Amino acid sequence: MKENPTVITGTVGVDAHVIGTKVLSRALRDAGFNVVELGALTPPEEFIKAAQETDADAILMSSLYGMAEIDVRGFKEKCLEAGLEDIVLYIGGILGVSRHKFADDVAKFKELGFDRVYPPEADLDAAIEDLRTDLKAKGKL
Amino acid sequence: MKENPTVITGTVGVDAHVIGTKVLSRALRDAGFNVVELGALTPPEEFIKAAQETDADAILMSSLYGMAEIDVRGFKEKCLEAGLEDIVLYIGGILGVSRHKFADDVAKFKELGFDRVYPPEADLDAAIEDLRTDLKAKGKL
Amino acid sequence: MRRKDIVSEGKVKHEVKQKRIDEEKFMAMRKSVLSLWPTGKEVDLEEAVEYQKSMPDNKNFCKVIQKLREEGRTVVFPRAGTPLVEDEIELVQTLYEAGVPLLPCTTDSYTRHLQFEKVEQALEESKKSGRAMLNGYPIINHGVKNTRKVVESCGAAFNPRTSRLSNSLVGEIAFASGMTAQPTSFFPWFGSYDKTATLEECIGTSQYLSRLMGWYADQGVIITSDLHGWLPNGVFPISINVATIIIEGLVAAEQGVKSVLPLVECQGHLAQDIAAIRVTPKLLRRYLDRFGYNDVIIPGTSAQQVPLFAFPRDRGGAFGYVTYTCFVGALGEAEIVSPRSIDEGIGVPTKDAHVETYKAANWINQVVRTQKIKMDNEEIETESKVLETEVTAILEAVLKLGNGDIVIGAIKAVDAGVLDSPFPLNIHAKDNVLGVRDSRGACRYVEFGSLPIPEEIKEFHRAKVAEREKKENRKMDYYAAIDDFWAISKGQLLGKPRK
Amino acid sequence: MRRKDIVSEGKVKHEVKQKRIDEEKFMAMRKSVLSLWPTGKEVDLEEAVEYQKSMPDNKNFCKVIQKLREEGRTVVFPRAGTPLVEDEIELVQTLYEAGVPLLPCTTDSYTRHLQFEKVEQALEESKKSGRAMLNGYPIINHGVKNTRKVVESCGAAFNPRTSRLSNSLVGEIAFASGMTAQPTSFFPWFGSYDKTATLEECIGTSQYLSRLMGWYADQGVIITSDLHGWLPNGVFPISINVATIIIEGLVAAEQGVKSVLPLVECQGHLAQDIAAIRVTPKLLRRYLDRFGYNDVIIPGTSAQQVPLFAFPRDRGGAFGYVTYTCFVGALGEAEIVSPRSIDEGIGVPTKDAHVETYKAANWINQVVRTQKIKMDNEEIETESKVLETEVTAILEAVLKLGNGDIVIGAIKAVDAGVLDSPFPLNIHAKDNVLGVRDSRGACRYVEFGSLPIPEEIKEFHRAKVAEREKKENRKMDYYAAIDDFWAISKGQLLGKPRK
Ligand code: B12
Ligand code: B12
Repeated sequence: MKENPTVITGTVGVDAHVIGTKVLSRALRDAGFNVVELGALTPPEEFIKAAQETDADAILMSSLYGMAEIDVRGFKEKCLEAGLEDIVLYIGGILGVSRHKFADDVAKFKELGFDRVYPPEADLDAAIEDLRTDLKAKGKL
Repeated sequence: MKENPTVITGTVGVDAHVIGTKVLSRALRDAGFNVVELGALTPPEEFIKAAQETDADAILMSSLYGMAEIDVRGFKEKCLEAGLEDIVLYIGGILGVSRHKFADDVAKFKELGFDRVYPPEADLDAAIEDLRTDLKAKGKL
Repeated sequence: MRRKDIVSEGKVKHEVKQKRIDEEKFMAMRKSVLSLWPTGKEVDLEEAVEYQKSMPDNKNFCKVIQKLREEGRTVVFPRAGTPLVEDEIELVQTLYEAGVPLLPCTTDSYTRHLQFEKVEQALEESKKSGRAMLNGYPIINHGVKNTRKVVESCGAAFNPRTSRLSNSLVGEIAFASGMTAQPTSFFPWFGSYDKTATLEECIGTSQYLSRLMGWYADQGVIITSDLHGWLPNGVFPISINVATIIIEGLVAAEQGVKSVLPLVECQGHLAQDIAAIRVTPKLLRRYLDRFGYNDVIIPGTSAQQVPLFAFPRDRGGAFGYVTYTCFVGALGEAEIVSPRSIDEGIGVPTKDAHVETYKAANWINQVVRTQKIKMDNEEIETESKVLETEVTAILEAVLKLGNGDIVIGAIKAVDAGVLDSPFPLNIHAKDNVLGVRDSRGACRYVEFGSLPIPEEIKEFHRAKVAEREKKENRKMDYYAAIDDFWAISKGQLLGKPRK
Repeated sequence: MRRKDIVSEGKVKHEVKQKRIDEEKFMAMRKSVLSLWPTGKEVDLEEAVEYQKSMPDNKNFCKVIQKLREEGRTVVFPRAGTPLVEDEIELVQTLYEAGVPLLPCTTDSYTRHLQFEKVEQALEESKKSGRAMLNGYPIINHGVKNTRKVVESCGAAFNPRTSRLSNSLVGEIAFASGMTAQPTSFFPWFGSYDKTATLEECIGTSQYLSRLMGWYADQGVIITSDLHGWLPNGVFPISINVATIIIEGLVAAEQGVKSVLPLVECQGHLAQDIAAIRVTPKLLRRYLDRFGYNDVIIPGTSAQQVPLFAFPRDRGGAFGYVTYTCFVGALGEAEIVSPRSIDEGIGVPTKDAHVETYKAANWINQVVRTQKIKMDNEEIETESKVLETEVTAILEAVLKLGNGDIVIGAIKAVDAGVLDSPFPLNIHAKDNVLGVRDSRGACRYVEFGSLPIPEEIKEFHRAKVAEREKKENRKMDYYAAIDDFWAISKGQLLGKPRK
């Protein structure tokens, strides 16, 4: 049980859309989290490395360029291999190409091992509430 | 066989959209037709009366307000009753309510006895050519 | 088929001139009007006044517009109406929540033709089938009690829209139900909707509603009349429209109306449209004052996009035209813009088309008004002067014909072609005039008919038209006018000659 | 994953400063670049010059813009590219016929990462499946012969868009294929696309392409460089963007580029945007002349709507934003407007979304430019002066840092935060600055960081910000900046505080 849980943020793969993850990081910091901000263009492996090094409690990944699915295939498995079986995994942004239903994104990324999936323009306060809930459930807060 | 065939124009029923039928009438007049211009808001019966009185060769009806189908139900039959079995019947304008396929209008109004059906923004020169063709075919030109 | 015998103001007639209908006569007329359908009995003027007075400012059309002016905002005035009371409530609540503080109540076609039994049937069918079987809200059949539920269901102020035939009874029910505006315009009926009625008949119908508004005003309840004027069918300088708006305003004022809202038709030329948005209320004020109607309020101005022209049938072009009109209205600082929906060129708009249109419109209105942009240039000044001169000349000619009586003058002016507009539907209009655009897209006269336009202004028009003739090396005539008429729907201001 | 080792200009390096790369060095660099993929062999500079010279004026980007300026027209510059040659031909023909005389050739993501084998596979799959398996036109794999077919298939002039990595080889193939423009901008790479590259590396890459354009120019073939500058991520005064555009222009000119097109980012405030559209080419001209690049042409200006802000996700709002941008661009008399598609906030646009967007844009462009509207008011004048003063101060500071060498100056300025912009992606940027809107929606500085803005101008910004703080009774800080960032997508110019 920690007072200031550690969370990792960044956009995955070769996604350069950095604004959202910057805003999210600041909001998390304002809310008292210890934020490791990897920024844009972060390879999936770097998320895992950073999580290991900092003993992180959650990863909040962003992706806007529509190719997240390819970027995070096998990510959950790699987390498990790396001993991060307990880590909370969130992803948010624009998760598909062209007009599509957000519900499909949710199904797809839950299948890929993410605990929660957020749409564009997601309410960050609500997301941080979710995070607190999930961390409490895991005895991490 | 006539040199200047007589044609009847007007919008049918309680349709007040007069501009199209005015433009059409002028184009017909410019093309050498003898035009009996009934204007807007013309009951179907008046078309028939005018055709009888002037021994007309064609009726070119307009309708924009979407309710033409109701206005012209039984019109062809009434023409036959009135001895106008040979008269050429055209209709044009916006023939249905809301977004719909023009092809459906064509089918519907042909079924109702019209020889030709024209979409909004119809090319009047082409329509007048059609009219000449049809009148020739009937030996009226 | 001719319905000239059924007059909406009932069987009792009054003399049509610029004079207030006297109380006794008016009450006799009212009795006749209210007897047209049983719900007429629900109207109790004294009680209605109390009801109106109990309502907050946001229910009063005039006060809402005054507040918009104060706040420097522009809002959309949509068109909407659906048959069942519950559905109508849902509709107005949705629109109100989408940021629309002024709402129409559009009646259905049967109501417009006084076919109340047919309405009853259609209402039954609508209930059973769950589908709207009427194209509007049948306010007369629903009556006062039901309609008050609609009015009370949201924070908007209401303004019903209907036909000449039903105008008087719709007004009676609407005002008793808490609605606070309605058009008293007679020129649109004459120019665009009624083929055989004379202007005198149209004015007669209109005076009833104005008198009714006047009666409410006498008791301290301000009901607003919106003034449309003679709608230009196609490209045509706006002076006849503005002059007839002012005539309608004077006629309404004489009957005791205390709030008038001019509706200015935007034709696509920014300088002319902004000039019209500014000059119309200014001249309306001047003429109201001149005839002693100093206490009549002009709460604001509405920039309209009545379908003067064929509308773009492609969605991109439609959004271009809609947003452009809003842009001009907002730059002109009109309190209201009334664009058509993006489905205008297609057919009756779907709900989605409505919503998308108002969202685009509001985007523009908000973003532009926030900036408080100052729009002044030479062209706006010139167009304002030309418009002011033309409108004044026309109104003075009309007043002269009527020997100072604007109603008599207007009736004679139409007969003389002193008031005239192209492509009229009415058989009594002269139809001797025509307009085209000049090479920068401003609307100019090419055929003046008998319009009393001063000679130097005629020269101005001729020079502008000649300029375009030279540039395009063709005559600006009827055919050019038709080309211009189609231009907006093709994404152009200037028509291209047909091959 | 890090691709810093693969540089698009090949393995041969040059010294990065404001000095023309010498011929011998350049030819060595070219050899290395062209060897990246077999189609490099198709490039024969002498033959390419002959080919370019054989083409009519409408194929030359610079000449087309000059003609647009002469005619007083504004056109849309779209984004488009599809993998197969035949499909690309169909696409460009469709767009050209829709009235677009300037066309992009957007490359796919594999090309952008130099993954040419993957392109080959994807092309095979595209042919078999009949579906586009790449998100753009792989110009390098198709090579010169195929791409000439595309260029020759319609009357438009072409301008390819790609990434930093692929920039040099794409330019080689494009110009040899008859394309006549390409961005040489290095600040967007630094500010928005490349996380770890230094500005020096970005300039180095860019100089290759400029030198190549210069080589063509020496032989009499004018190829245009479009200048983007450091894109503001969010609400931020435009002076850094304009200053960096001018820096890019000077760097291009030194390498021999003879035609530069400034791309001005419109942020939604009419007076500021029109000021920027006017001031940018004026100052660019001044600085080009000052350094002796008098023969460099500025054929026109492009008004951009790069996605600075989150875009409205509803179709109505999206059309509002798109048409508004066109309106401002056309009022500012820019020759080109580049709005995003209405699907911008949703995902990659469908073909319909593209077409509808350009139709709406063209509607506005045509209708506005026909009118030759004069836009002048006090605010435009003030904003122009403020912008001019700021840009001049920034550029002088940069030149000072570089001891007159603009390249050295720019590199030092970034390190010193003399050039800075909010929310940068690159780790070398300072990120010490912030902007918000004032109460009328103009973009103002709230955190100046180390920007060399003159004190009296700082006061001007502070006063404007204070005005809004007072009006809204809240601090204009990071949170207010974020509220403003979202505003446009909600149909507002000013952000509302989150509850
Ligand atoms: C700004 C922008 C850019 C800027 C980016 C600047 C920068 N370095 O950040 C520039 C111009 C550089 C750019 C480039 C490109 N872009 Co871009 N861009 C945008 C734009 C307009 C806004 C993105 C943005 O900043 N939004 C605002 C931020 C604050 O929101 P956000 O990131 O969504 O984050 C919020 C929430 O989603 C949430 N959130 C985000 N992540 C997470 C995670 C968790 C766990 C939680 C709880 C919440 C959360 O919190 C944030 C705050 O509320 C969007 C379209 C749009 N949405 O309007 C296109 C868009 C994302 N771009 C797109 C594309 C295609 C590109 C390019 C490939 C274009 C090109 N061919 O050049 C390149 C890609 C470069 C690359 N390698 O990635 C596409 C993506 C298509 C798709 N998904 O199908 C979009 C949708 C535009 C479009 N319709 O085509 N772009
Ligand atoms: C101008 C206009 C008006 C003006 C009419 C002025 C007048 N008196 O003429 C006013 C403002 C009065 C008006 C009123 C109304 N209108 Co209106 N109006 C229009 C508008 C914008 C343009 C019509 C027009 O003049 N087009 C230009 C002319 C030249 O074209 P045209 O008539 O189509 O004719 C051309 C061709 O079609 C062809 N043609 C026509 N007929 C024929 C016949 C033959 C044989 C041939 C060969 C060719 C041919 O030749 C012409 C020249 O090329 C249209 C929308 C649009 N299309 O853009 C709506 C529209 C027609 N109106 C509509 C409606 C609903 C109304 C009202 C009911 C609205 C109301 N609630 O008040 C009233 C109806 C009044 C009534 N009783 O009819 C709807 C009809 C809906 C539908 N069909 O589903 C439309 C489509 C708008 C909409 N989307 O809602 N309207």
